Amino acid sequence: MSCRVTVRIQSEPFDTADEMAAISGGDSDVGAVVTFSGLCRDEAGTLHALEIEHYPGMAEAEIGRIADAAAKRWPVTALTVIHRHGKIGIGEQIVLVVAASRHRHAAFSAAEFMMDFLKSRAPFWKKEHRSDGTEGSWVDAKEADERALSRWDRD
Amino acid sequence: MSCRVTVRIQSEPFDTADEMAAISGGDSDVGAVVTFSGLCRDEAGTLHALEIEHYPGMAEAEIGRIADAAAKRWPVTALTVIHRHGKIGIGEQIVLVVAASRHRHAAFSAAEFMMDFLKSRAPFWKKEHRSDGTEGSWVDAKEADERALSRWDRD
Amino acid sequence: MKLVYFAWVRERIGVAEEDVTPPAGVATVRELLEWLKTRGEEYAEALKYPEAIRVAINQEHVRHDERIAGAREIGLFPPMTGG
Amino acid sequence: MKLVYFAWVRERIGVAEEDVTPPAGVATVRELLEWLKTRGEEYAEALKYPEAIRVAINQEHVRHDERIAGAREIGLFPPMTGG
Repeated sequence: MSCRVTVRIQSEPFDTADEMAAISGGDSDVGAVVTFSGLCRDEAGTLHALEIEHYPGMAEAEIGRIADAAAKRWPVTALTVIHRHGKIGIGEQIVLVVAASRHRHAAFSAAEFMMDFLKSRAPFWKKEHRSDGTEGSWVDAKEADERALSRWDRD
Repeated sequence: MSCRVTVRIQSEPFDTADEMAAISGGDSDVGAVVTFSGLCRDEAGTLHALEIEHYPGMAEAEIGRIADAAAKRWPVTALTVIHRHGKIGIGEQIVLVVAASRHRHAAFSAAEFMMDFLKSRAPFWKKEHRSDGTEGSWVDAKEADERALSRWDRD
Repeated sequence: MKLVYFAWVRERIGVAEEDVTPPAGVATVRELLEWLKTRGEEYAEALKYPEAIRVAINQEHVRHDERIAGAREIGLFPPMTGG
Repeated sequence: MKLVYFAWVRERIGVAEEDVTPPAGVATVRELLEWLKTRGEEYAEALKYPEAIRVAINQEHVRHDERIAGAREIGLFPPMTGG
Protein backbone atom coordinates (compact mmCIF):
# COMPACT_ATOMS: atom_id res chain seq x y z
CA MET A 1 0.00 0.00 0.00
CA SER A 2 1.34 3.42 -0.86
CA CYS A 3 1.35 6.08 1.82
CA ARG A 4 1.62 9.83 1.26
CA VAL A 5 4.25 11.14 3.69
CA THR A 6 4.48 14.87 4.41
CA VAL A 7 7.23 16.25 6.69
CA ARG A 8 7.68 19.94 7.45
CA ILE A 9 10.07 21.68 9.86
CA GLN A 10 9.14 25.32 10.26
CA SER A 11 9.23 28.22 12.70
CA GLU A 12 5.71 29.47 11.86
CA PRO A 13 2.59 28.12 13.57
CA PHE A 14 0.42 25.74 11.56
CA ASP A 15 -3.27 25.01 11.31
CA THR A 16 -4.29 21.57 12.49
CA ALA A 17 -7.70 21.65 10.78
CA ASP A 18 -6.04 22.41 7.42
CA GLU A 19 -3.65 19.50 7.86
CA MET A 20 -6.48 17.14 8.79
CA ALA A 21 -8.50 18.24 5.78
CA ALA A 22 -5.50 17.79 3.50
CA ILE A 23 -4.84 14.27 4.71
CA SER A 24 -8.35 12.90 4.26
CA GLY A 25 -9.65 15.20 1.55
CA GLY A 26 -10.52 13.48 -1.71
CA ASP A 27 -9.81 10.02 -0.37
CA SER A 28 -13.17 8.39 0.26
CA ASP A 29 -11.51 5.29 1.65
CA VAL A 30 -10.18 7.01 4.77
CA GLY A 31 -12.26 5.96 7.77
CA ALA A 32 -9.97 7.00 10.61
CA VAL A 33 -7.82 10.06 11.26
CA VAL A 34 -5.73 10.32 14.44
CA THR A 35 -3.91 13.50 15.38
CA PHE A 36 -1.35 14.16 18.08
CA SER A 37 -0.60 17.74 19.12
CA GLY A 38 2.29 18.47 21.44
CA LEU A 39 1.84 21.77 23.28
CA CYS A 40 4.27 23.93 25.22
CA ARG A 41 3.49 23.58 28.96
CA ASP A 42 4.33 26.23 31.54
CA GLU A 43 5.66 23.70 34.09
CA ALA A 44 3.66 25.11 37.00
CA GLY A 45 4.24 28.69 35.90
CA THR A 46 8.05 28.51 35.85
CA LEU A 47 8.38 28.80 32.03
CA HIS A 48 7.26 31.46 29.63
CA ALA A 49 8.52 29.85 26.43
CA LEU A 50 10.68 27.12 24.93
CA GLU A 51 13.41 27.58 22.34
CA ILE A 52 13.70 24.65 19.97
CA GLU A 53 16.94 23.97 18.14
CA HIS A 54 17.16 21.41 15.37
CA TYR A 55 19.65 19.84 12.98
CA PRO A 56 18.53 21.16 9.58
CA GLY A 57 18.47 18.47 6.93
CA MET A 58 18.85 15.62 9.36
CA ALA A 59 15.61 16.50 11.17
CA GLU A 60 13.58 16.14 7.97
CA ALA A 61 15.48 13.01 6.93
CA GLU A 62 15.11 11.28 10.29
CA ILE A 63 11.38 12.03 10.58
CA GLY A 64 10.99 10.75 7.01
CA ARG A 65 12.73 7.51 8.01
CA ILE A 66 10.42 7.14 11.04
CA ALA A 67 7.36 7.75 8.85
CA ASP A 68 8.55 5.19 6.32
CA ALA A 69 8.95 2.64 9.10
CA ALA A 70 5.41 3.37 10.35
CA ALA A 71 3.99 3.11 6.81
CA LYS A 72 5.68 -0.25 6.37
CA ARG A 73 4.24 -1.57 9.59
CA TRP A 74 0.62 -0.40 9.41
CA PRO A 75 -1.72 0.11 6.43
CA VAL A 76 -1.88 3.90 6.68
CA THR A 77 -2.85 5.93 3.62
CA ALA A 78 -1.18 9.18 4.71
CA LEU A 79 1.13 10.50 7.42
CA THR A 80 1.86 14.15 8.14
CA VAL A 81 4.42 15.45 10.62
CA ILE A 82 5.03 19.12 11.31
CA HIS A 83 7.61 20.17 13.90
CA ARG A 84 8.32 23.77 14.79
CA HIS A 85 11.65 25.28 15.76
CA GLY A 86 12.59 28.60 17.34
CA LYS A 87 10.79 30.29 20.21
CA ILE A 88 7.44 28.77 21.17
CA GLY A 89 5.13 30.34 23.74
CA ILE A 90 3.09 28.55 26.42
CA GLY A 91 0.06 26.78 24.97
CA GLU A 92 1.40 26.90 21.42
CA GLN A 93 1.75 23.76 19.33
CA ILE A 94 5.25 22.31 18.99
CA VAL A 95 4.50 19.24 16.94
CA LEU A 96 1.64 17.72 15.00
CA VAL A 97 1.33 14.15 13.78
CA VAL A 98 -1.64 13.14 11.62
CA ALA A 99 -2.25 9.54 10.55
CA ALA A 100 -5.03 8.44 8.19
CA SER A 101 -6.13 4.91 7.43
CA ARG A 102 -9.13 2.75 6.66
CA HIS A 103 -9.44 1.51 10.21
CA ARG A 104 -8.70 3.05 13.57
CA HIS A 105 -6.11 0.66 14.94
CA ALA A 106 -3.56 1.40 12.21
CA ALA A 107 -4.04 5.16 12.60
CA PHE A 108 -3.65 5.07 16.39
CA SER A 109 -0.62 2.79 16.29
CA ALA A 110 1.17 4.69 13.53
CA ALA A 111 0.64 8.04 15.27
CA GLU A 112 1.87 6.79 18.63
CA PHE A 113 4.85 4.99 17.06
CA MET A 114 5.78 8.20 15.21
CA MET A 115 5.67 10.25 18.40
CA ASP A 116 7.68 7.72 20.41
CA PHE A 117 10.47 7.63 17.84
CA LEU A 118 10.29 11.34 17.11
CA LYS A 119 10.87 12.12 20.82
CA SER A 120 14.08 10.11 21.08
CA ARG A 121 15.41 9.97 17.53
CA ALA A 122 14.56 13.22 15.73
CA PRO A 123 17.33 15.81 16.25
CA PHE A 124 15.53 18.53 18.21
CA TRP A 125 16.51 20.05 21.55
CA LYS A 126 14.48 22.23 23.90
CA LYS A 127 15.85 25.08 25.97
CA GLU A 128 13.75 26.73 28.65
CA HIS A 129 12.91 30.43 28.84
CA ARG A 130 12.14 30.95 32.50
CA SER A 131 9.38 33.24 33.78
CA ASP A 132 11.66 34.79 36.41
CA GLY A 133 14.22 35.92 33.84
CA THR A 134 17.03 33.64 35.06
CA GLU A 135 18.78 31.63 32.40
CA GLY A 136 16.90 28.51 31.49
CA SER A 137 18.56 25.15 30.98
CA TRP A 138 18.37 22.55 28.25
CA VAL A 139 15.56 20.11 28.87
CA ASP A 140 16.93 16.70 29.88
CA ALA A 141 16.00 13.63 27.89
CA LYS A 142 13.69 11.34 29.86
CA GLU A 143 14.55 7.73 30.41
CA ALA A 144 10.84 6.96 30.02
CA ASP A 145 11.01 8.22 26.44
CA GLU A 146 13.87 5.88 25.64
CA ARG A 147 12.05 2.98 27.31
CA ALA A 148 8.90 3.78 25.30
CA LEU A 149 10.70 2.61 22.15
CA SER A 150 11.21 -0.92 23.38
CA ARG A 151 7.52 -1.78 23.42
CA TRP A 152 7.48 -1.45 19.62
CA ASP A 153 9.91 -4.39 19.47
CA ARG A 154 7.34 -6.83 20.77
CA ASP A 155 4.19 -6.56 18.74
CA MET B 1 -7.25 14.18 39.27
CA SER B 2 -10.42 15.78 37.99
CA CYS B 3 -11.25 15.40 34.32
CA ARG B 4 -13.68 17.55 32.35
CA VAL B 5 -15.92 15.20 30.37
CA THR B 6 -18.01 16.54 27.47
CA VAL B 7 -20.42 14.25 25.59
CA ARG B 8 -22.66 15.42 22.75
CA ILE B 9 -24.94 13.44 20.45
CA GLN B 10 -26.14 15.59 17.56
CA SER B 11 -27.24 15.45 13.95
CA GLU B 12 -25.33 18.59 12.90
CA PRO B 13 -21.69 18.52 11.79
CA PHE B 14 -19.11 19.79 14.29
CA ASP B 15 -15.81 21.63 14.08
CA THR B 16 -12.80 19.64 15.21
CA ALA B 17 -10.55 22.68 15.60
CA ASP B 18 -13.09 24.34 17.92
CA GLU B 19 -13.27 21.21 20.05
CA MET B 20 -9.47 20.94 20.25
CA ALA B 21 -9.19 24.61 21.23
CA ALA B 22 -11.89 24.19 23.88
CA ILE B 23 -10.16 21.21 25.45
CA SER B 24 -6.71 22.73 25.84
CA GLY B 25 -7.59 26.42 26.01
CA GLY B 26 -6.70 28.12 29.24
CA ASP B 27 -5.03 25.06 30.70
CA SER B 28 -1.29 25.65 30.51
CA ASP B 29 -0.57 22.21 31.93
CA VAL B 30 -1.85 20.35 28.87
CA GLY B 31 1.09 19.01 26.89
CA ALA B 32 -0.64 16.44 24.70
CA VAL B 33 -3.89 16.41 22.75
CA VAL B 34 -4.94 13.32 20.78
CA THR B 35 -7.95 13.34 18.47
CA PHE B 36 -9.70 10.52 16.70
CA SER B 37 -12.05 11.29 13.80
CA GLY B 38 -14.20 8.56 12.34
CA LEU B 39 -15.24 9.33 8.76
CA CYS B 40 -17.91 7.85 6.52
CA ARG B 41 -16.21 5.68 3.85
CA ASP B 42 -17.73 4.91 0.46
CA GLU B 43 -16.78 1.19 0.57
CA ALA B 44 -15.29 1.16 -2.92
CA GLY B 45 -18.00 3.40 -4.32
CA THR B 46 -20.93 1.22 -3.25
CA LEU B 47 -22.26 3.67 -0.61
CA HIS B 48 -23.42 7.24 -0.89
CA ALA B 49 -24.30 7.78 2.79
CA LEU B 50 -24.87 6.13 6.16
CA GLU B 51 -27.93 6.53 8.38
CA ILE B 52 -27.09 6.40 12.06
CA GLU B 53 -29.73 5.43 14.59
CA HIS B 54 -29.14 5.78 18.31
CA TYR B 55 -30.81 5.14 21.66
CA PRO B 56 -31.46 8.66 22.98
CA GLY B 57 -30.56 9.02 26.62
CA MET B 58 -28.69 5.74 26.82
CA ALA B 59 -26.17 6.83 24.17
CA GLU B 60 -25.12 9.85 26.24
CA ALA B 61 -25.14 7.84 29.47
CA GLU B 62 -23.10 4.95 28.07
CA ILE B 63 -20.47 7.23 26.52
CA GLY B 64 -20.30 9.10 29.83
CA ARG B 65 -19.62 5.81 31.63
CA ILE B 66 -16.88 4.93 29.13
CA ALA B 67 -15.29 8.37 29.59
CA ASP B 68 -15.43 8.02 33.37
CA ALA B 69 -13.67 4.65 33.11
CA ALA B 70 -10.96 6.20 30.91
CA ALA B 71 -10.52 9.13 33.29
CA LYS B 72 -10.10 6.74 36.20
CA ARG B 73 -7.47 4.75 34.38
CA TRP B 74 -5.26 7.49 32.89
CA PRO B 75 -4.40 11.00 34.16
CA VAL B 76 -6.31 12.90 31.48
CA THR B 77 -7.40 16.48 32.13
CA ALA B 78 -10.27 16.54 29.64
CA LEU B 79 -12.19 14.17 27.35
CA THR B 80 -14.64 15.20 24.64
CA VAL B 81 -16.81 12.83 22.60
CA ILE B 82 -19.17 13.96 19.86
CA HIS B 83 -21.19 11.39 17.94
CA ARG B 84 -23.54 12.28 15.11
CA HIS B 85 -26.80 10.59 14.20
CA GLY B 86 -29.03 10.77 11.14
CA LYS B 87 -27.83 10.78 7.54
CA ILE B 88 -24.09 11.23 7.04
CA GLY B 89 -22.50 11.64 3.62
CA ILE B 90 -19.25 10.11 2.36
CA GLY B 91 -16.21 11.81 3.85
CA GLU B 92 -18.19 13.45 6.65
CA GLN B 93 -17.22 12.97 10.29
CA ILE B 94 -19.30 10.51 12.29
CA VAL B 95 -17.48 10.64 15.60
CA LEU B 96 -14.81 12.71 17.31
CA VAL B 97 -12.87 11.82 20.45
CA VAL B 98 -10.46 14.35 21.96
CA ALA B 99 -8.23 13.52 24.93
CA ALA B 100 -5.96 16.02 26.68
CA SER B 101 -3.30 15.28 29.27
CA ARG B 102 0.11 16.33 30.51
CA HIS B 103 1.89 13.54 28.69
CA ARG B 104 1.24 11.75 25.44
CA HIS B 105 0.84 8.19 26.61
CA ALA B 106 -2.27 8.94 28.71
CA ALA B 107 -3.88 10.90 25.88
CA PHE B 108 -3.25 8.17 23.28
CA SER B 109 -4.42 5.37 25.56
CA ALA B 110 -7.54 7.16 26.75
CA ALA B 111 -8.57 8.07 23.19
CA GLU B 112 -8.06 4.55 21.87
CA PHE B 113 -9.81 2.98 24.86
CA MET B 114 -12.77 5.34 24.35
CA MET B 115 -13.06 4.39 20.67
CA ASP B 116 -12.78 0.66 21.33
CA PHE B 117 -15.58 0.73 23.91
CA LEU B 118 -17.67 3.22 21.98
CA LYS B 119 -17.67 0.90 18.94
CA SER B 120 -19.05 -2.10 20.81
CA ARG B 121 -20.89 -0.59 23.77
CA ALA B 122 -22.43 2.73 22.76
CA PRO B 123 -25.95 2.21 21.35
CA PHE B 124 -25.56 3.35 17.74
CA TRP B 125 -26.41 1.42 14.56
CA LYS B 126 -25.42 2.16 10.98
CA LYS B 127 -27.61 1.53 7.96
CA GLU B 128 -26.21 1.80 4.44
CA HIS B 129 -27.56 4.05 1.71
CA ARG B 130 -26.35 2.38 -1.46
CA SER B 131 -25.12 4.27 -4.52
CA ASP B 132 -27.16 2.09 -6.90
CA GLY B 133 -30.44 2.93 -5.16
CA THR B 134 -31.13 -0.61 -3.90
CA GLU B 135 -32.05 -0.90 -0.26
CA GLY B 136 -29.02 -0.87 2.00
CA SER B 137 -28.60 -3.21 4.93
CA TRP B 138 -27.66 -2.67 8.55
CA VAL B 139 -23.92 -2.78 9.03
CA ASP B 140 -22.87 -5.96 10.84
CA ALA B 141 -20.91 -5.74 14.05
CA LYS B 142 -17.33 -6.92 13.59
CA GLU B 143 -15.89 -9.63 15.71
CA ALA B 144 -12.60 -7.74 15.63
CA ASP B 145 -14.28 -4.84 17.43
CA GLU B 146 -15.46 -7.13 20.21
CA ARG B 147 -11.99 -8.69 20.47
CA ALA B 148 -10.41 -5.23 20.65
CA LEU B 149 -11.94 -4.79 24.11
CA SER B 150 -10.10 -7.71 25.64
CA ARG B 151 -6.67 -6.15 25.29
CA TRP B 152 -7.71 -3.49 27.83
CA ASP B 153 -8.04 -6.28 30.42
CA ARG B 154 -4.33 -6.98 30.42
CA ASP B 155 -2.45 -3.76 30.97
CA MET C 1 -42.98 -1.94 31.48
CA LYS C 2 -41.89 -0.04 28.41
CA LEU C 3 -40.00 -1.87 25.68
CA VAL C 4 -37.96 0.08 23.13
CA TYR C 5 -36.55 -1.40 19.92
CA PHE C 6 -33.74 -0.22 17.66
CA ALA C 7 -32.28 -0.87 14.20
CA TRP C 8 -33.37 -4.17 12.61
CA VAL C 9 -35.10 -5.32 15.78
CA ARG C 10 -37.36 -2.25 15.47
CA GLU C 11 -37.85 -2.76 11.73
CA ARG C 12 -38.79 -6.42 12.07
CA ILE C 13 -41.15 -5.96 15.03
CA GLY C 14 -42.66 -2.96 13.25
CA VAL C 15 -42.93 -0.55 16.20
CA ALA C 16 -40.34 1.57 17.98
CA GLU C 17 -41.77 1.07 21.46
CA GLU C 18 -44.69 -0.42 23.36
CA ASP C 19 -45.91 -1.08 26.89
CA VAL C 20 -46.18 -4.72 27.87
CA THR C 21 -47.12 -6.68 30.98
CA PRO C 22 -45.36 -10.04 30.87
CA PRO C 23 -47.12 -12.87 32.70
CA ALA C 24 -45.92 -13.96 36.13
CA GLY C 25 -43.06 -16.40 35.70
CA VAL C 26 -41.21 -14.22 33.19
CA ALA C 27 -38.40 -13.25 35.53
CA THR C 28 -35.25 -12.80 33.45
CA VAL C 29 -34.26 -11.12 30.20
CA ARG C 30 -33.95 -14.55 28.59
CA GLU C 31 -37.49 -15.43 29.62
CA LEU C 32 -38.76 -12.07 28.39
CA LEU C 33 -37.27 -12.72 24.93
CA GLU C 34 -38.85 -16.20 24.80
CA TRP C 35 -42.25 -14.80 25.80
CA LEU C 36 -42.02 -11.97 23.23
CA LYS C 37 -41.39 -14.57 20.49
CA THR C 38 -44.85 -16.01 21.20
CA ARG C 39 -46.57 -12.67 20.52
CA GLY C 40 -46.59 -12.96 16.74
CA GLU C 41 -44.66 -13.80 13.62
CA GLU C 42 -42.84 -10.45 13.49
CA TYR C 43 -41.56 -10.99 17.04
CA ALA C 44 -40.54 -14.57 16.26
CA GLU C 45 -38.64 -13.29 13.23
CA ALA C 46 -36.97 -10.38 15.06
CA LEU C 47 -35.91 -12.50 18.02
CA LYS C 48 -35.16 -15.75 16.16
CA TYR C 49 -31.60 -15.78 17.47
CA PRO C 50 -32.02 -14.41 20.99
CA GLU C 51 -28.29 -14.66 21.71
CA ALA C 52 -27.76 -11.98 19.01
CA ILE C 53 -30.03 -9.53 20.85
CA ARG C 54 -28.40 -6.97 23.14
CA VAL C 55 -30.45 -5.76 26.08
CA ALA C 56 -30.41 -2.69 28.30
CA ILE C 57 -32.48 -2.24 31.45
CA ASN C 58 -33.08 1.38 32.41
CA GLN C 59 -30.49 2.34 29.77
CA GLU C 60 -27.67 0.14 31.09
CA HIS C 61 -26.35 -2.99 29.38
CA VAL C 62 -27.36 -6.25 31.08
CA ARG C 63 -26.78 -9.93 30.43
CA HIS C 64 -29.58 -12.27 29.51
CA ASP C 65 -29.65 -13.80 32.99
CA GLU C 66 -30.44 -10.42 34.58
CA ARG C 67 -33.79 -10.20 36.40
CA ILE C 68 -36.31 -7.76 34.94
CA ALA C 69 -38.18 -6.98 38.17
CA GLY C 70 -38.30 -3.21 38.70
CA ALA C 71 -37.39 -2.37 35.11
CA ARG C 72 -39.09 0.80 33.85
CA GLU C 73 -37.61 0.57 30.34
CA ILE C 74 -36.04 -2.35 28.53
CA GLY C 75 -34.19 -1.77 25.25
CA LEU C 76 -33.72 -4.58 22.71
CA PHE C 77 -31.33 -4.10 19.82
CA PRO C 78 -28.68 -5.72 17.59
CA PRO C 79 -24.96 -5.59 18.36
CA MET C 80 -23.86 -1.97 18.18
CA THR C 81 -21.99 -0.50 15.22
CA GLY C 82 -21.28 3.12 16.15
CA GLY C 83 -18.02 4.99 16.04
CA MET D 1 35.60 16.51 7.55
CA LYS D 2 32.97 18.88 8.80
CA LEU D 3 31.84 18.68 12.42
CA VAL D 4 28.50 20.22 13.48
CA TYR D 5 27.46 20.75 17.10
CA PHE D 6 24.03 21.27 18.64
CA ALA D 7 22.40 22.37 21.90
CA TRP D 8 24.73 22.28 24.93
CA VAL D 9 27.51 20.60 22.97
CA ARG D 10 27.52 23.63 20.66
CA GLU D 11 27.30 26.09 23.58
CA ARG D 12 30.17 24.48 25.48
CA ILE D 13 32.49 24.12 22.50
CA GLY D 14 31.63 27.66 21.46
CA VAL D 15 31.20 27.14 17.70
CA ALA D 16 28.37 25.66 15.66
CA GLU D 17 30.62 23.93 13.13
CA GLU D 18 34.20 23.52 12.02
CA ASP D 19 36.38 21.58 9.63
CA VAL D 20 38.87 19.18 11.19
CA THR D 21 41.43 16.69 9.99
CA PRO D 22 41.86 14.03 12.67
CA PRO D 23 45.29 12.33 12.77
CA ALA D 24 45.75 8.88 11.31
CA GLY D 25 44.73 6.30 13.90
CA VAL D 26 41.46 8.04 14.71
CA ALA D 27 39.21 5.47 13.08
CA THR D 28 35.96 5.30 15.05
CA VAL D 29 33.47 7.75 16.53
CA ARG D 30 34.75 6.84 19.99
CA GLU D 31 38.34 7.68 18.99
CA LEU D 32 37.18 10.93 17.39
CA LEU D 33 35.53 12.02 20.65
CA GLU D 34 38.70 11.16 22.63
CA TRP D 35 40.85 13.11 20.18
CA LEU D 36 38.50 16.13 20.25
CA LYS D 37 38.78 16.23 24.06
CA THR D 38 42.50 16.93 23.68
CA ARG D 39 41.86 20.06 21.59
CA GLY D 40 41.15 22.38 24.52
CA GLU D 41 39.32 22.91 27.76
CA GLU D 42 36.00 23.72 26.09
CA TYR D 43 36.11 20.40 24.19
CA ALA D 44 37.12 18.50 27.34
CA GLU D 45 34.16 20.08 29.16
CA ALA D 46 31.64 19.48 26.34
CA LEU D 47 32.70 15.86 25.83
CA LYS D 48 33.47 14.98 29.46
CA TYR D 49 30.94 12.11 29.39
CA PRO D 50 31.32 10.79 25.86
CA GLU D 51 28.66 8.11 26.40
CA ALA D 52 26.13 10.97 26.73
CA ILE D 53 27.00 12.29 23.26
CA ARG D 54 24.83 11.24 20.35
CA VAL D 55 26.48 11.08 16.94
CA ALA D 56 25.26 11.22 13.35
CA ILE D 57 27.40 10.55 10.28
CA ASN D 58 26.09 12.14 7.10
CA GLN D 59 22.87 12.91 9.00
CA GLU D 60 22.16 9.37 10.15
CA HIS D 61 22.46 8.12 13.72
CA VAL D 62 25.46 5.88 14.37
CA ARG D 63 26.91 4.04 17.36
CA HIS D 64 30.23 4.99 18.89
CA ASP D 65 31.96 1.99 17.36
CA GLU D 66 31.09 3.15 13.84
CA ARG D 67 34.06 3.92 11.57
CA ILE D 68 34.36 7.53 10.41
CA ALA D 69 36.17 6.88 7.14
CA GLY D 70 34.31 8.57 4.31
CA ALA D 71 32.25 10.83 6.55
CA ARG D 72 31.53 14.23 5.00
CA GLU D 73 29.67 15.58 8.03
CA ILE D 74 29.62 14.37 11.62
CA GLY D 75 27.05 15.79 14.06
CA LEU D 76 27.64 15.72 17.83
CA PHE D 77 24.77 16.51 20.16
CA PRO D 78 23.04 15.65 23.46
CA PRO D 79 20.16 13.16 23.71
CA MET D 80 17.24 14.55 21.75
CA THR D 81 14.23 16.20 23.37
CA GLY D 82 11.89 17.07 20.54
CA GLY D 83 8.22 16.33 20.16
